[in-house]
Amino acid sequence: MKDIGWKVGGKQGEGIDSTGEIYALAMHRLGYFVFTYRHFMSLIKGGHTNYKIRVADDMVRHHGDDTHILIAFDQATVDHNWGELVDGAIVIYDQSSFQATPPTQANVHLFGVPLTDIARETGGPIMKNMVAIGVTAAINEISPEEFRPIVEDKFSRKGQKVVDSNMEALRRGHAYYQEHFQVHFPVPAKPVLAAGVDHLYASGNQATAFGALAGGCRLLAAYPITPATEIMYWVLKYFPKYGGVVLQAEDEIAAINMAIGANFAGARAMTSTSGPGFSLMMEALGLAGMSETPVVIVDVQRSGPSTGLPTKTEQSDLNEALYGTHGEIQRIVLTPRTVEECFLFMADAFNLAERYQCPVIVLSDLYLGMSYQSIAGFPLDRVRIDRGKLVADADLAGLSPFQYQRYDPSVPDGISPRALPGQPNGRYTALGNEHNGIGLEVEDLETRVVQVEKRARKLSGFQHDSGISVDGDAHARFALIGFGSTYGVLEEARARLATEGVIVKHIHFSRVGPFPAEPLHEAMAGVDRALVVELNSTGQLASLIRQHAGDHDKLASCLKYNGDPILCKEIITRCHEVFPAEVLNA
Amino acid sequence: MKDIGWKVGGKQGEGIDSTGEIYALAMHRLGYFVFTYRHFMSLIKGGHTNYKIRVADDMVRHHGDDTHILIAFDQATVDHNWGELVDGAIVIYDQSSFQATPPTQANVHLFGVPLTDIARETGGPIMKNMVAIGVTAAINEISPEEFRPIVEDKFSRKGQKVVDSNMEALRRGHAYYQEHFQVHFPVPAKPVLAAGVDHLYASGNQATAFGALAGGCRLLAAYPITPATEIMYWVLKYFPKYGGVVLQAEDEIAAINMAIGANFAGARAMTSTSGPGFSLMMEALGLAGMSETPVVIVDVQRSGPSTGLPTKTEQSDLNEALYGTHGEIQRIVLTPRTVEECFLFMADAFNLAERYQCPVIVLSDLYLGMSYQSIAGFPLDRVRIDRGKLVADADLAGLSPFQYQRYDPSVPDGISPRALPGQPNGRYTALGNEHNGIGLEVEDLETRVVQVEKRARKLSGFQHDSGISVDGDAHARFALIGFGSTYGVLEEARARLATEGVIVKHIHFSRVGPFPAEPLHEAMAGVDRALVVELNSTGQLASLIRQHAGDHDKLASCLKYNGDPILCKEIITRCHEVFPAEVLNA
Amino acid sequence: MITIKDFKTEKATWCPGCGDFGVLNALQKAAVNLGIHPDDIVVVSGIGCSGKISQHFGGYGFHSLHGRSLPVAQAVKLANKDLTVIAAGGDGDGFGIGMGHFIHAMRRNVDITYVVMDNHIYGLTTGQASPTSDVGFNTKTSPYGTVEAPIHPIQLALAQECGFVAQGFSGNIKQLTQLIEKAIWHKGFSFVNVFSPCVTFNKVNTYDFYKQELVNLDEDDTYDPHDRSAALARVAGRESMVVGLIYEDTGRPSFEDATYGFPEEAIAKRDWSLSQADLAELSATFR
Amino acid sequence: MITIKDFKTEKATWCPGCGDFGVLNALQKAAVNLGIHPDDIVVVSGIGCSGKISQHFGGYGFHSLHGRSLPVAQAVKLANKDLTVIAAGGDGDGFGIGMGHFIHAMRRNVDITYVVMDNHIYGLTTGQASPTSDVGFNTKTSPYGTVEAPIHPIQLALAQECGFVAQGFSGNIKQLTQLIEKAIWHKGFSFVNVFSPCVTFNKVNTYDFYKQELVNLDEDDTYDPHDRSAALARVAGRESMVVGLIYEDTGRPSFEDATYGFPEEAIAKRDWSLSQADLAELSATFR
Ligand SMILES: Cc1ncc(C[n+]2csc(CCOP(=O)(O)OP(=O)(O)O)c2C)c(N)n1
Ligand SMILES: Cc1ncc(C[n+]2csc(CCOP(=O)(O)OP(=O)(O)O)c2C)c(N)n1
Ligand code: SF4
Ligand code: SF4
Ligand SMILES: [Mg+2]
Ligand SMILES: [Mg+2]
Repeated sequence: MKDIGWKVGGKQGEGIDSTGEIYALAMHRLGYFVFTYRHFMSLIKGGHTNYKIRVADDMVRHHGDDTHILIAFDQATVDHNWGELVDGAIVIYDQSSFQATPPTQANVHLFGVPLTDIARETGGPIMKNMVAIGVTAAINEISPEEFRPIVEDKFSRKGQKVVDSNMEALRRGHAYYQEHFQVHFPVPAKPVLAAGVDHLYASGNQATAFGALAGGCRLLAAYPITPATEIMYWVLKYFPKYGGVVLQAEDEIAAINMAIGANFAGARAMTSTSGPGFSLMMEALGLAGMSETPVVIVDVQRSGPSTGLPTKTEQSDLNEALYGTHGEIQRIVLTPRTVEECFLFMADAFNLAERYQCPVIVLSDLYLGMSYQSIAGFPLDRVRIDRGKLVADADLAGLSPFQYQRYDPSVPDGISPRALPGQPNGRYTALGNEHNGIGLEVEDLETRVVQVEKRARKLSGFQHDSGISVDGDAHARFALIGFGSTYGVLEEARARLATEGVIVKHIHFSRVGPFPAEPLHEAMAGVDRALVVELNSTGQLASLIRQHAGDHDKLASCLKYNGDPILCKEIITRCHEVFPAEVLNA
Repeated sequence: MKDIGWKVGGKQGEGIDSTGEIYALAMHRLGYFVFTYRHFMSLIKGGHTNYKIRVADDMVRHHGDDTHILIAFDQATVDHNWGELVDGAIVIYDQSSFQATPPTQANVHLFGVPLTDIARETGGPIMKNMVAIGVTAAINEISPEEFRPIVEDKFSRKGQKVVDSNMEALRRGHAYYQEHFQVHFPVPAKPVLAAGVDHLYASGNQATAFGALAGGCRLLAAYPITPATEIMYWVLKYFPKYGGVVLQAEDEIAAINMAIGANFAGARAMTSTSGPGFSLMMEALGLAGMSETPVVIVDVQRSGPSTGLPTKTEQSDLNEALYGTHGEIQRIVLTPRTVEECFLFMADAFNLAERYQCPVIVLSDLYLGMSYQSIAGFPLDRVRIDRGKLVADADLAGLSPFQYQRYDPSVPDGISPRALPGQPNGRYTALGNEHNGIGLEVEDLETRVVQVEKRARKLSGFQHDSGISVDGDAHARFALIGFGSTYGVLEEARARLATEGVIVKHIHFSRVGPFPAEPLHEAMAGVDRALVVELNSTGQLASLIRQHAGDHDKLASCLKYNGDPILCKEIITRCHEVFPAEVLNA
Repeated sequence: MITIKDFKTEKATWCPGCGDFGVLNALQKAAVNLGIHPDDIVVVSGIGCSGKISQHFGGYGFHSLHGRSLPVAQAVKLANKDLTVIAAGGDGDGFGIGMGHFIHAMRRNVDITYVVMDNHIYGLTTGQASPTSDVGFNTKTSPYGTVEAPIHPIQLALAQECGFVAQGFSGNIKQLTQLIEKAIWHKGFSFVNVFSPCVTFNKVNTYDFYKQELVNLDEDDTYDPHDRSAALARVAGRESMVVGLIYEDTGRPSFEDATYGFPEEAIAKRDWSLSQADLAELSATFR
Repeated sequence: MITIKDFKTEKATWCPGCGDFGVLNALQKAAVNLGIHPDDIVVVSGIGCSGKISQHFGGYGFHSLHGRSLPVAQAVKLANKDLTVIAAGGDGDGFGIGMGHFIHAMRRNVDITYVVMDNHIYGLTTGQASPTSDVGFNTKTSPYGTVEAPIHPIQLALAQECGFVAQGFSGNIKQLTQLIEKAIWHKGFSFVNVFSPCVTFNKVNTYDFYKQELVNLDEDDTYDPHDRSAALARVAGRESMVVGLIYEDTGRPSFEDATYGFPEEAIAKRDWSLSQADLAELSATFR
């Protein structure tokens, strides 16, 4: 795999995002595999923002540790990103507005280009972004014309003139660089895609939304919140065509109760949110559990606690996902590892919710949710709709009213078939109170026990995929462990360690509830020491493993909690710290 | 210790509660130690209710397994309570309204007394309760006159006539029994109280409220919910005199945010609730954590999940108390074991909240909260007020505005002194966003890390009592473990096992967060096998111990989750099941 | 033919004389009169004595959370537009903890009916002040008398341009039945506030009290329930102590009618699976 | 003497031209005019662009949670009655997620001032429909135009008998300053809704739009801001497109004044410890 890291940075509101988008999409359309990461802040204008694009000749699942080309619209961009520049990196700064100074001595080419001045000549200062892309094209040794399709896509509805002036800005940037500088970072050779590979460009949030639609979801009730709102946008775009409804709720409490109501009525419905909203949903989560109503909740995690860092990533809602709400309910907590799994798990989340008649929480995060990347297609053919146990009209036909036992405790697997409102003879009351078989609240001791145990049985027979993946040498004495969005970077770390001669296995959770105890036990066989990598400050996954599996002494933690996604080299460094030399050199 | 178990039962709205109250209070005033447990339902009229009173000649912390005297106003009462009657028990049933039938054969005296008919003769059918107490007096071999002070207390504001007719009903019941029946259960000999012992009658909820007042709390914001509302009632009664304010909030979200606001402003403030309300507080819990605002939250647990069994007890909010809210905050979770500890821990909760500038959750439950009992006084002299680090006016005097670092990350213990609004030169903004020292939201990586670590340091130096108590033989190879309200019954079980020759130690958590790992480790030294007793269905405490301490193989669980408090014999039975015979006979 | 018998379940657990019996009765009668089959109607309630109505009504029910009947009910309707959906609950439930949802449900205008059993007290929790308790009312949580002004549900509904606003009384089941019928019939969100005495914990707002106080707008020929300003003035003047149809606006489109792409067929009745062709088409939008 | 300089903090992070600058400015000026020392005033805000006002104002601040400024603010005031307490936030914050608290704060009537920066949009989350967005408004979450009716904050406040109701405009800082002064001066809960344009995400409700649309009640001698019915009628007619003092009722006692035993001295300034004698007396009530 060959790759190159490109980044553009400046103030929010300066057009950094669209510059990044255009470059990324252009590279993707050229056939490369890209991975993007947007660094932004919780204010609308001002504040440092940057957009990192990794361009590779094979699939990458991480934005990469390094930057080869940095476009800087201000000195802050130079300062903030200096540390990640590779030896010999090129920094292009907007000479029209400032004179860049290197923060430390380094082998970096600091090239001033009058981006804004050139832009002014072609249509206005905002065009400086296109000039910068032109400069990039020159550095990458690609023709400006390669960008034309994207530019047309983006601007043709504003008229040919706008397209032309954008192309002109791009060409001028290209020309200026060609004229003044000799250093280049050519893009890798174009990859040849295998037949049948669908080379797509998607974010985790989009994949989540698409997966929901594919999985039969036709009602989304949500309240806007970064970084989850994009799920709403995608759904808003496509639901009308497929007969779905989007509710912008007055708050997250309404949102989850709406999703529960719609599921009760027989639709597949969901809500999507992030930490603060998720915390508000705790009471209703219990209602879904107690009333045995399916519901799917997506939590696109961000840095907490409280309002925290709304535009930064973290994996710190694991505990709440597993333990939030008073009392005890059955729940399923999925932690998709990739964009493709966002799609697939969402489609399946509705099956699990209906099959086990309980809430399914899908824990994504800002990094996975908002990073766009090239993938080799969605697993469309793996989408199935399985509605679980719905009582057949025929089974109700013979019954007199209120004979139907919605909460029949005698079913061996604990899963009693659901009737849907409108179904003849299926009348019952769903409720959050303890209840008897027909849905009347009761407070007698025996019924209580029988119903608690009925509900508990539902997940004791849980069947899905194994919940963890194991990559690398099955006999390795040393393991990297993670969950969710860190899959890509852990795989890179494993590969890089292998080049150092360090053999590790990589155990990754794609589900934390029900906890995949047995598969973990097998995976941990022969492992002397494991590094649990997670983006939080207390090591929630490590605690969970300790609780379920013991292994207290084998586990060490690699934690990151500054809001930035973890880098490959940070993991490697931590490995060198915590693993005994003899293991590393085994 | 000698004791006797008395119970009255019937339909809700029939006056069962006041009958129980009168009998309990009378026995208490006579100098006995009583423990009461009210079994009731979540509807206003109808439904079976009963009131159990245990009368003993020494302190008891449990309502007892057995019933010696049962007053039954309906057959349901006979059926429901038959199983707990001792050999030779007396059942008095209201012959005026039904003919009792024994559910099974047993050595029980089933005596019909025309309670309602006698009542009608003295003032009306509602008086049947007083007749029943008179009957009880006869069985107990106490003079009806012993009840006069209570009857006067209760009815004198309604006039002498009402007092007289109640006393008359009581006397008639007494006489009727004397005349017709010979069997007796005399109360034990009156205990002689040691000098200085204050023989008081209180519930956990009352003690909680009193403790809050003693601890300086002067603002309670709460929303009514069973079984926590009594805290509000007590506070409403006494706050006006001591300058406090009670807010009946529009919901629990408002309630906790109010408590946070008042604490920020420099008052000591709290909220009280039960499960459903507690779940609604999860977002604001994170705000208190992130903004480092002290706040005290009382969760009087009831049977969950969701609305669950609102009038039944459970210990199932442990997980939410420890792990609720997204992201990661510092919190303290106290689990008082007794009425006295409800008082003391509440008083101290405000100290801890201010000292560590974080939320303190006090986990009580319906059983501890609503059961009235005799105690030997509150530890009044142990009440201290320690406001933690408040910045002195003098320290602010030299500063210019916005120089004061509310969130100064450089303090070694992580606890930076608070300024209170109105204090000259102390201006800052408290907030749930990540922030810098002066309380401005920031998103830069270094500040984030520094602040996360600042907050984490606060509890790493946590100091309070040990968090667990250890009773019994220090060298026992076998342990009973519990938390909170089960302390009394576990002590009884330990004592009873001792009479069987089984030596156990009883380890009891009075705090679960910060987890008392070190004391537990010491307590577990030499223990081969431990039974973790808790009132929930998943063994939350056991999981917590596994997570922190390992000991996976040593632990077995004794779980109860039908809504009733656990009985001593249930624990003993489970001990016999799970402990290897050689341990039991060691 | 559907008769009231088709709705009968086991006896309701309310205290004898509770106003909620009247509401239950009127609701069942309204359904019968409108010819609604009990299998096709859903009552979604919150928590409170009033909340038990979903179990007692005899149709499908959802006894949800305290204050959350409206979000649940709106979604039930949107998921299956062929159902008749009633949200119901108490004054604490709807105007205390549920106030935000109430106001927003009026904005949203989903075609459901909301019936509040307003007894000016928290019944199930045995007698605390409710948001509609009058100033000075003594309860367990207001031993010195409430100091907060009561919520004015009718005025709020008018202020927020709710399309159907009515008020009834448990003591007049005939009128209440008619009001509920009209409310169900109304397209869009309809609101019926009912004075439903709590005989156990509220000794002030009794049947007798209401019989004396209430003015019946339905009997007033001069009253025009289509003039919002007039309604506001009339109601504000009488401190909302009126019963009858207070306001109806038949012109406002429901959420369902106004929403672009709202499915013709009830969502719950559709087959949701997408063909591989559809999936491929969607997938192609990611190129 | 206190001057505006005493309130100055680092530059606010709003977009250039944002209406919230005007609100901040007016709030600071009002405080200066009333002679309030910055150490004695607390601004409690929710989350949103508007919510940043607590950091920018220059007094004590609490930047709380989305929708929760009012519960926090009321308690700050009750805990220390010597402070001037302002709650502030956006239209989403106050009329969306915070609606329940808004209505209940009006009932409770604690002596604080609530300023809403109403830009008809969710600003901080980059442009979704807000509860006050007009029908048909296109946003990221309403690509086909909003279908929900907008919240009518002024009408709701009048319906709920809020004791002080005013509306201002960021484009008229002078009037806004006066309104805020009066609101702070008012004893009890006071509400000032401010049209505060979001120049980045709302291209409809702009400065120009408001300059054209708004009618200034303060300049209308025939308008009597003490007649609630008249206010309701006037406001309903103009769809609340008015600015000025809309209604004031000086007769209603504040929560603090109405509450039995409300402490004379600010709670936060008292010594809370009880003597052993007091404790013993309380303890004796348990005998
Ligand atoms: C979140 C939550 N808070 C509090 C409660 C306790 N609770 C149950 S019913 C109720 C109030 C009942 O009053 P209302 O809604 O007026 O109904 P009513 O019983 O008078 O019909 C309360 C506070 C609860 N179940 N859930
Ligand atoms: C519980 C919760 N839900 C959602 C959010 C995300 N959020 C932050 S600000 C905001 C809305 C902002 O709109 P508004 O209140 O009108 O303020 P403005 O930015 O327009 O001033 C939202 C939805 C949040 N912070 N917390
Ligand atoms: S307590 Fe009141 S509201 Fe509840 S059932 Fe009894 S009468 Fe009805
Ligand atoms: S986005 Fe709008 S509301 Fe937010 S700061 Fe910019 S102009 Fe103001
Ligand atoms: Mg009520
Ligand atoms: Mg706004």
